[in-house]
Amino acid sequence: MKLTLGKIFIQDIVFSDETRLESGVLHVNPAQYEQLVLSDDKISSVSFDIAKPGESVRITPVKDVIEPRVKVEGPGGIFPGMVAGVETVGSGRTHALSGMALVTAGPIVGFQEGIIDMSGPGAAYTPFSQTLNLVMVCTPKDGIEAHEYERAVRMAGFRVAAAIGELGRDVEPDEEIEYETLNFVEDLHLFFDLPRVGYVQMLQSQGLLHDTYVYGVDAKQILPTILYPTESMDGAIVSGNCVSACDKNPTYIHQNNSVIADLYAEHGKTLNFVAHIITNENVYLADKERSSNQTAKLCRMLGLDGVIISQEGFGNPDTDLIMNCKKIEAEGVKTVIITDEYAGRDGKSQSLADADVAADAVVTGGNANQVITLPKMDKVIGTLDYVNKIAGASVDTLQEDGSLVVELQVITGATNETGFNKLSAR
Amino acid sequence: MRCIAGKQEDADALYGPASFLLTGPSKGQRGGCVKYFVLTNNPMVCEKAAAGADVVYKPGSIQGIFEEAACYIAQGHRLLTHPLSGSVKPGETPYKSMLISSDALQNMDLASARLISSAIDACGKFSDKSGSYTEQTLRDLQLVDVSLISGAMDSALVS
Amino acid sequence: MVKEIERTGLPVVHICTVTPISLTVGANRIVPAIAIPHPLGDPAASHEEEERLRRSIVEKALKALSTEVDGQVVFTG
Amino acid sequence: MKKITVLHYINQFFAQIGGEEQADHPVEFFEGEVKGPGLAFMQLFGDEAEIVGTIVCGDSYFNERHDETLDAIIEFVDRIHPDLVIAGPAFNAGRYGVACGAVAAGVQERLGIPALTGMYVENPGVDLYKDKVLIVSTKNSAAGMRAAVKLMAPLALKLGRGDAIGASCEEGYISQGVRVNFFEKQRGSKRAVDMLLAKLSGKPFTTEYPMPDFDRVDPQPAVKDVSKATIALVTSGGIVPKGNPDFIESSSASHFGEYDITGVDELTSEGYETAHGGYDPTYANQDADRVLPVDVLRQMEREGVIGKLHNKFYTTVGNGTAVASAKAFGAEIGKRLVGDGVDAVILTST
Repeated sequence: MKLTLGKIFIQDIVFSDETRLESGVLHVNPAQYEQLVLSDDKISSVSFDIAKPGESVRITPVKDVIEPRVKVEGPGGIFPGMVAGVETVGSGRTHALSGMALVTAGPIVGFQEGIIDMSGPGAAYTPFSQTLNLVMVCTPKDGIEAHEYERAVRMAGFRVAAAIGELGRDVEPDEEIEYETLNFVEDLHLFFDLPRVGYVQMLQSQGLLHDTYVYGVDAKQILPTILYPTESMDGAIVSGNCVSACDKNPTYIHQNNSVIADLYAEHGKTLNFVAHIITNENVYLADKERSSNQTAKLCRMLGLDGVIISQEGFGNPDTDLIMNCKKIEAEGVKTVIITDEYAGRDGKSQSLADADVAADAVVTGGNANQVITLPKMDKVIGTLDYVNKIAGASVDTLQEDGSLVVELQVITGATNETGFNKLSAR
Repeated sequence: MRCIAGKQEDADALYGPASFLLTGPSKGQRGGCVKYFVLTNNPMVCEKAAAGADVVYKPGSIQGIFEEAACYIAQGHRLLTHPLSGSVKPGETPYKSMLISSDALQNMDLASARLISSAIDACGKFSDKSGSYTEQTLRDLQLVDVSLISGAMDSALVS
Repeated sequence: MVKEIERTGLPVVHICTVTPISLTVGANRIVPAIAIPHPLGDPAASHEEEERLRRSIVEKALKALSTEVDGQVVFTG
Repeated sequence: MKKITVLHYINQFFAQIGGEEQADHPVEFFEGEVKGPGLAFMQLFGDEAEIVGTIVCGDSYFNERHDETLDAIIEFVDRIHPDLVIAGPAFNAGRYGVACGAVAAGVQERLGIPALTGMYVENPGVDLYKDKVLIVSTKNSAAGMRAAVKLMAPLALKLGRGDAIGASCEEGYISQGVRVNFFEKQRGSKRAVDMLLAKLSGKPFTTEYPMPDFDRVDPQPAVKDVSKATIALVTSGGIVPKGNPDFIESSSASHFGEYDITGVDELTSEGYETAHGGYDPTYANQDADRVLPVDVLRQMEREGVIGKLHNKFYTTVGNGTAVASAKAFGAEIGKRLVGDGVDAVILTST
């Protein structure tokens, strides 16, 4: 399966009465997209705003971050099973409006979280302070139940992102990258002398506000399975996850998975990147045993020599991560696991809720309990009402001078567990 | 704990915790009918629990629920769900529900002991914010907890 | 300390409160204690009751020492 | 900008007094003098800091008169009251490393003056003091002096100024088990790919989060017949004869106690107490049998349920005690019990 990913570098976003994409500048007529959002009767109002790197702007609470993309050639469309049909994606040509993101904001439930600061000390801890953000703030109709409203905002985000992506359909990309994965027989002959490497990605899958969807299927219900690494580039995996801002994977991260990108960079040179294995992190312990048994089986079936395992979330998935690591190593397949840590504000607590000596190769995205002071921002997109209730924010979070004393936990993507950032800990 | 033949759609009743279980010989944790009770401090679980469901309601903090669970584990009961379920952290949400095996083995289940101990430890890592919530927010948090535990009950049907 | 004593060739039973630390300290035979300040006693109980309680814990400890184990086992029975 | 004032602790060798033959050289205080490696520090301090005095002490002298020598040093440091104390570097010299750790920890805990030392990672001083003081990781011999001073000097200036200290791998000190965030040059996924390639090809790699230590010990076979077995009691609950004759510390115990209970049928409040500083002692002081069940085991001995209650019990305080010390105590206690023909051990902890 071969995919050409064309990146169209977005230089600026401006509101104007006519939506168009011209020499890297995205002109957006918000009215055009408001209809797209309000077509779902569960959303009562939507407003659009723009936040640029370096501005004194805070976006909160953040629900999801999505990169507008369009499938130019090849089967299926972006966000299969959600917006597009269920054809298998991951081949042909896809264009991405790179350097920008659609950020869905506004509370789903009363304790929502997720902060993106476009400047100041907080900007260093989120990848989304470096993107031009078109922010979509929704408010629910009264009496709408949280489950239904979460779904409404999630789907609205994908519809708008796909629509904006269309603007890039006929634009010549500034950069093109070609990704190719052969089937197991072909790559065995071609790369017989290279170690066979896989990526085991654990997807958050516990319930309301904690779900991930694969081709529209709730990850809670899947048995671990195998994807071509290019399928996630077309939005095969999307986030319905709104909690634990620092280590949940927004859809943007699924679309731009850095483990997949860095494995492809070595593909055919120092390793043979064979497959993208996905599994889940259910609450029920017997489900964890079943899923980790299956991932270990898949690693053996594919004849892998080594895998990178990434997790998503806090506490519960630590047990799946350790089970996956232990069982895969027991198959003689070497592992490296990527996680973040909750070592307490003083850094002295045990970082993970589970542990095993088999996990001897760990990459960490940092301690999510680290305390940080975020200065007052001139402008807030969304609302500050919930700031005090954000995970990691102690009751005296909002200071008199308007600054926030919070933990990294509340910053979207701060301690990402797919290795997307450079933050670490020792 | 009543154990009655149940149908999948009963279990699918949105947020009605499954009080019906497939009958069948109980082969321990895997397969067959896993008899369990729900330990919770979430009032909504009681409201939505179908008649006959075995719910032990113990109002109080999450740490209190963990310590209560630890007592059951010390008597040989097994945890069926992860105590740190849900990325909504202790202190951020005041609610926690857990499934615990009704049967008690002679020796304590070490995995359950390890999980409940690290869960009690984890409580120390987070400051308690639940005091500043509105009634509606508390209902939202209760709903999230019910969603997490009813998902686990669905799994318990087929485990 | 528990492991080092066992390493010298002596079977050891560890009477302690079951916590992640006691589990990771890794004694192979563990008997849960009553509480940290009085692992083998209960000040609230009468003297006879307390001695009966202490005896039951020591009996569990002796049972643990005379039971073959192949890994970490917590004796509650 | 006021110069940072530093006091430097070194042993007889680095003060050019002599080698092992001068190891019992008594502690000496040289105000206003810079000796040995102090000169190398001064070069790197430039005009930001200066060594205002040197403390010299023989390694044997220090370790054999630990408490009073440390008190004398603390008193001197208190009088001079520098901004910072540097001890060593001690490289792989065991007694020197332990002395450096003790001086640095003592100055920090009792005077609140920041302290820094340096030694080789396998120096016994590391395990005893790494979670109390900053220990820079040095080579295993004095040949590594230049590199050690190059690492210690900037860290010393940071400590002297009260600046924030980065993560262990950034600043070159031995990890204290405290997780500190910092920004790597490469993103996590790239580091994971490189780590996997190294692990696959058998090359060395460094995990970014070492799992808690789980070194398993295989279980000993069960006691065949308890009614014929000699059972010994050991506790980390700190039960000691009244008055704590061997001064077992209430936390970070540096030794254990061995006490004879021949003819003792139960532990009375007149005879025994707890030295443990980590829990409410009232219940143990009222009746030490609640921690060390001598009364029940004596009964069982009389009833023939057990062969014999060993006449000696061993005790220490498991409160903040360094892992290395606890391991050492266990090994020594086990050796003595095996030597006395004991068959099994009941270990109680609080």
